Amino acid sequence: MTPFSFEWLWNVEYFIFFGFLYLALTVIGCGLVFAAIKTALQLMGFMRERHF
Amino acid sequence: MELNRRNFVKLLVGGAVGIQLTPLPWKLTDDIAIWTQNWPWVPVPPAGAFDSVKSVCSLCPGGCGIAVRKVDERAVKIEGRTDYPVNPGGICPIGMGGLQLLYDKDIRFTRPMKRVGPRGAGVFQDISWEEAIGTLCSRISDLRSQGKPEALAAVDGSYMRGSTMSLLIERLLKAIGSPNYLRTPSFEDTYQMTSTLMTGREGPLACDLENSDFVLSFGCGFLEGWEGAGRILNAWTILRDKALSKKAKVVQIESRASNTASKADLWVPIKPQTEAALALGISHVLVKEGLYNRKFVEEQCFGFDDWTSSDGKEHIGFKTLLLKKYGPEQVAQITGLKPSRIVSLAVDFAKAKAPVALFGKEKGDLNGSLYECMSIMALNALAGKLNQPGGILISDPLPLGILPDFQQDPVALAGNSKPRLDGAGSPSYPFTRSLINNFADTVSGSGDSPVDTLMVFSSNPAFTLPDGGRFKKALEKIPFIVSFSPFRDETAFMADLILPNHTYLEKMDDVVWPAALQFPLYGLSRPVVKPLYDTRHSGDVILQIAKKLGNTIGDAFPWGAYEDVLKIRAMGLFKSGPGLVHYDGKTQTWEDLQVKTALKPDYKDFDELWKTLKSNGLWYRPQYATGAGQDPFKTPTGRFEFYNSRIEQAVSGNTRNGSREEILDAMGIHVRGDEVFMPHYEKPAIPVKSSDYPLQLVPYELINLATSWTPSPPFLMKTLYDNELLKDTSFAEIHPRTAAEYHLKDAQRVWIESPSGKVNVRIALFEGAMPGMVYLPLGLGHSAYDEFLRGKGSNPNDIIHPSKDPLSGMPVWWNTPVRITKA
Amino acid sequence: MDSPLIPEGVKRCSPKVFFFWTLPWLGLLLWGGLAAILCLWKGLNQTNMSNIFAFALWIVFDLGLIALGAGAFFTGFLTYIIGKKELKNIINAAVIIGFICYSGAVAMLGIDIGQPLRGWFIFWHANIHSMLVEVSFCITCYLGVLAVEFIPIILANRKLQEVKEFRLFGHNLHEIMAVFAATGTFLSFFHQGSLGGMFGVMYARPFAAREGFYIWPWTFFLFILSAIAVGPCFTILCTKLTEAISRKKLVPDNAVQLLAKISAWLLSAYMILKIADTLAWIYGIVPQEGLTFMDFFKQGPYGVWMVVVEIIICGILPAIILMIPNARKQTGWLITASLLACVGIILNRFMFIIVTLAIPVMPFTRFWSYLPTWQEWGLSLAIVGYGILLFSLAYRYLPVFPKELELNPNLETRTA
Amino acid sequence: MEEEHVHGHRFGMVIDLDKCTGCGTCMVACAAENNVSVRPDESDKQRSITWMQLFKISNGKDFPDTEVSYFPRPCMHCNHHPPCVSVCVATATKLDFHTGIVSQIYTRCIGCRYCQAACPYQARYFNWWDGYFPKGKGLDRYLSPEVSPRMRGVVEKCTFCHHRLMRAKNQAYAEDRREIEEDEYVTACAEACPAQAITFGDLNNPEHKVSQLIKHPFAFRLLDRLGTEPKVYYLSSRDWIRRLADNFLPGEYHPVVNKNWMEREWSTKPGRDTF
Repeated sequence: MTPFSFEWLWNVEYFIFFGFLYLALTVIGCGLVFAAIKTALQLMGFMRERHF
Repeated sequence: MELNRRNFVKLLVGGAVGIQLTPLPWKLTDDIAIWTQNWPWVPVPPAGAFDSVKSVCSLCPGGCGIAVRKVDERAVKIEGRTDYPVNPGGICPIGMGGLQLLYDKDIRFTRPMKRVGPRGAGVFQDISWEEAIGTLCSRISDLRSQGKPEALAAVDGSYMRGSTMSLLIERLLKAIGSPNYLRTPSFEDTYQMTSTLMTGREGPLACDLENSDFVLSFGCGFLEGWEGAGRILNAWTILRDKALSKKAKVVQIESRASNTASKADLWVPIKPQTEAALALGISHVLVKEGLYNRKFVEEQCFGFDDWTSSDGKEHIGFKTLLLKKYGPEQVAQITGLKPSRIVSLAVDFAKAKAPVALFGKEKGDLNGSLYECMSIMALNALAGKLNQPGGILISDPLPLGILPDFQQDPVALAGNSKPRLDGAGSPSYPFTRSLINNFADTVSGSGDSPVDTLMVFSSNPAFTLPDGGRFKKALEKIPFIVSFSPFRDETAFMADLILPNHTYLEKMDDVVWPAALQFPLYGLSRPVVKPLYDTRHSGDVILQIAKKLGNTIGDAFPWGAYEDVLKIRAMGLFKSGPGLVHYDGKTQTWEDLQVKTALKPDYKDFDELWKTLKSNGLWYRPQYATGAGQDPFKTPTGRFEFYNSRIEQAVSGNTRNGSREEILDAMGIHVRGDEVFMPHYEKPAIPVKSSDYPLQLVPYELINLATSWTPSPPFLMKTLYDNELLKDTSFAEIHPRTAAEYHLKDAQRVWIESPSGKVNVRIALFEGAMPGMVYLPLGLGHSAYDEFLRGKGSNPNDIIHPSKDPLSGMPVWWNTPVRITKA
Repeated sequence: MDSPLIPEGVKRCSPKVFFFWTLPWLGLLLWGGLAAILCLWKGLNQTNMSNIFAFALWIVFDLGLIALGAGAFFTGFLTYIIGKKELKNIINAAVIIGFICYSGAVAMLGIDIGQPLRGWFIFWHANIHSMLVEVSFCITCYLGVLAVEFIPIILANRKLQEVKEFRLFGHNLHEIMAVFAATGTFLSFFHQGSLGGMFGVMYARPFAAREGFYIWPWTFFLFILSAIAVGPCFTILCTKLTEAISRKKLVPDNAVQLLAKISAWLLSAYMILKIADTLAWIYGIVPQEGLTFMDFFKQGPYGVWMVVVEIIICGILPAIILMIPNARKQTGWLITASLLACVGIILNRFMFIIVTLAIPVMPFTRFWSYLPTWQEWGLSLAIVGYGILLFSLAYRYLPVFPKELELNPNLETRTA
Repeated sequence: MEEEHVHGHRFGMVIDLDKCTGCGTCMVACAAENNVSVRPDESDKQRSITWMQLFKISNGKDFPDTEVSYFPRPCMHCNHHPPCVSVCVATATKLDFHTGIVSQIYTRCIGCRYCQAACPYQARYFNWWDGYFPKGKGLDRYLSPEVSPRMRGVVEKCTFCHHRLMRAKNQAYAEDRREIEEDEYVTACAEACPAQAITFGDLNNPEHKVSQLIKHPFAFRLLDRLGTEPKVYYLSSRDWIRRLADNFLPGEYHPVVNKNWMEREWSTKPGRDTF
């Protein structure tokens, strides 16, 4: 899973597989962080919240 | 801020999130995984120094060389020896699993015990060796003081007659004054009678399979463990190699498609118990077509042609008998074969350079039929293949040292002069040395048991005897039973006193001439590990008993330890001429039968022989040194006897006890006239089939299941198929058509019922079973030992309804009428 | 008494009735819990799985659940990526169903492996050539995504809305839902496929083995297609069921009809490819390995009928029904068709798992039969109970169906 | 990775079915050598562990033409893309390219059993229970320290007695040799077989008996057509046995007819058919 587990190989298969995996994880992570930060900012009033 | 619900929740959530940011959860996950990799309840075998100890396996008469791999003091694996002339590297599954017999504590006795529970329950209480031996000795002294030492009896199951243990047991009885020394029947007994009667030589069965090019096997289970797998399976492989290049053939005569039958080059299915007829039928063809060995028959045989005895009485010869009664058609009638097949067999047999006709039922753990054995022996003689390459080798027993004679006191003399309880050696069974089945009948037949104390050595007759449970009944009547068995077996469970022997891996003992081996060999097992528990070598125990009894008995056993006795025996070998105590693993010990080359012993003096024998477990005189024993036959006529003068003497020598008719009936012989004294076919005593019992039970043996007195190592249960044993039920093999007749489906539960009892089994449909027969495997159905064997399957011996084999009087276990009823 | 939690203005049954309604499902959970504990404590000898049936009931359930749960990502995909606005009215239900299916599946897998405590080795010591690894990775990630998609729905609860932080956070998450939908679609695409791949790549099992494209056997694509074709059917079924039980209309027809229409097309496409694949297999791979199609059904209870049922009755038939507008407009037909489609896909998974393993490959080995133990049934049914429970709770306390109010005005006014 | 090919040694086995007597010594030897525990009920064949398993086969003919025989089945140690290796999720089983041995790491296995599903030879066994070693019974006293006993919940299988290879290598190194002799590394089953039906050696080494035996016209492999390239070969002169080793469409099976060879030495089936 990481270069630290010993069956890790520096070959193209690993790059593709884990490339996609970590990409997906990053996207999810960023999404959450974005939402969180935005919420925080709105709470602190730095950012206007649209009323709905 | 005050701790209200809201903050509390916040705290929890915050904490939960916070912990995720610490290494804690990750560390825990890892630790838990590591824990699963080192579960405390998964054993970790301790490491240590590796070592390999050479010894000899004594679990069967095969006498294979074994090398036990050890880690420090633990034995961890049994392997076959490549430097042992019996088995080049291989051993059988039972021997391979031997360590479980050593280490599985629940199947062993770990110390002397006395019975506290009811008989058969196996509830015992620890006692000291002193008390154990004391109890037995006082019992014996009492018998002697009451003047009935013959009320002491012993059952001995050691495989080789003439093994040192057997000698001591018999000697002890003799010194005490009881003739009632009994042995569990084995095929060796039948063969020795045959050999003694026809050739006058008492050596064990020795056959030169490896050099044979046509093996005509009358039901020998070569691949079922006949005479020990180690050597036989190797010989089999040699025969296979020859077979591929058309240099050898194996013909298996048997009613069921056993492994041997399937793997043989030809399977000849005949009705069970008609082997004698087939052998004689083949002989008929040899004689009729003049294919027999004229020279040998004329020069070295007696009673082939018609002859006139000194009293001027006309006698018919074997030839006439054959021609008159055993023509192919007649034999075809009996055996159910095509006449043409009988002829072709005869022709093949005659054409072969080194043919051999072999006897021995299944493994040879149980006796055979005397006249049948004689008929097959006669076939070998007709072909002139006795003491020829690939043939049966007539020999004398191993030249082991003889134990010095000893004084018997009056009590002993009186006791020994009493008749044996089993009638062996009596006019009715003149040639049989022991008839344990008669013994059982006598005991259970008479009001209160004529036997007061019974000692049981390395045998489990309550399980292994094919007698429909008769011996078990006898045991119930015998007041006091002493078991020397190392195992918690059925017979031991009936015993009142347990004096446990070491297991075969913990003691030094001898293997006298491995079964059917061509050349003389003396194996000596050694303690592979120090005895695990408070057990004692029965040999030593006998010496201690003798000492305790004292007087003439004590004097009869002047030795300090069992090993001293073995040494005396070995001395005999040393004196008998040159021999070897090493084997290089390369030279074929069985080659060059013809050329007798001088042998240079590989030891200087007796001490070296004895030292090496103890460490290397081996003394032998290879075939090329023995040559084919050329000395003449030792019968009264000095020839190979088709017409047997000894039987003749036995019958006529005893006319005073009634008319010849009565005598012959008493002997169980149905034919009359000269035929009595010649190999012939005897019709089954009890009808094979009747309206009540329309089917015929034929027990069979599996090489991967111990059928003798030792338990099967649990490993073997892995090798059984689930149509041999399923959960706790074993299977009866029957032909699909027979099953259809009785509307039985595969795996259906049924009762197999004989006049002696019934067993519950499942049906296994098998095309290779002879229609009308029911085949049950021996070796299952134990009520003793531990969870691996107890209550697993049924024991055919419980329902076998034995008749007496003509002349020998031994049990006929291969033919029991049965019926099947749905359960 | 729990009225403050219930969404504004909608009617829900009394707490008492709701309590009794949950009892049977709680019972199932209890049963499953017991089974799970036994399996974890004593080991898998509690099941009737064996060296022959290495995969059994649980795996069938897993694959079934994951296939049916595909409605979530696909509806999400249609809603947020393609922009089918009308589906906004059903997306919540789809997401919750998806979440139930996936969480259930993952939980079962956790019990199904012999060393649950080492389960994470799949990730840490991943063998990327194993389809099952791809599956595991994608399922776990996608379960995360589903959770994220579920959060705003939970936060939409009346009581939680009062908390400003939650309201805002939920709202913000909802705004970028497209991102998650996209990721989810990507992940689902791969694990649905890999599930098919798992069996296609077993080249030594003639019954499952399939040719393929690059590293992916055709089953890879067939499983995706079948999943997205049947997933929506399952979503429809669930909503229809809820409507039936709650005795009110919850989703506007146009949404349901759109889903039905789409899966009609997909199902037809799937059927064509499936048939092609089956033929290619029968006339390509099977004979190559010295077998005929019929050889597979020589022993045991399985037969060609299964293939027929799967393809014709549970494949082509529902496809046709859903294809005909007038047919799918009638609830009866719609439900029948959806039901058939769902049965079909489960039958398909069953054959790839159980039948594949039951058929001996070595000519001299025999056919073994398999029946699950109560432990196996317990755990499987527990997932059903868990699903119903969670969905009921969601329906009761969350605004799962945005249009519920306006679809049942009169009803609501009566119980304000 | 699968593209890589086995170089160096390629240990394999040849089992002569004419010689095999079905005695089961190989099974016992294997269990004893590799610390396989025996359960009180071993008749549950779907769950009992037998790395080396004897399959009993019959020619199906009616009495008196019936014939039975046996297929001893260790792990085939497939040489090309072993079905079990590529599917293993946790990289717990590997094909060693220096020995050709397919290994199994018990402490790595998570027990997902995908490998069992993928293996057509039923050569892989799952530990449905913990090993059967009741306290004080002594069954653990003969365990060999060379093979670690397995815990519940993992898959195990024949390893060609890999520890014996290690043993031989250590011996060789101790004696300052780089290579081991043919007879130095033999599996427990091959060593134990009383009929010498099993031959073991390096298929890459033309000197070794195995690499000569596999050229024999009677040599064949189990399910050869699947393309798993087993390193376990069988020899049989019996046609019906060879036919049972793989699946054949009508007319596909060709009995061994290598006339010249046979005229020189062999018959299609020895003995039995010549009567």
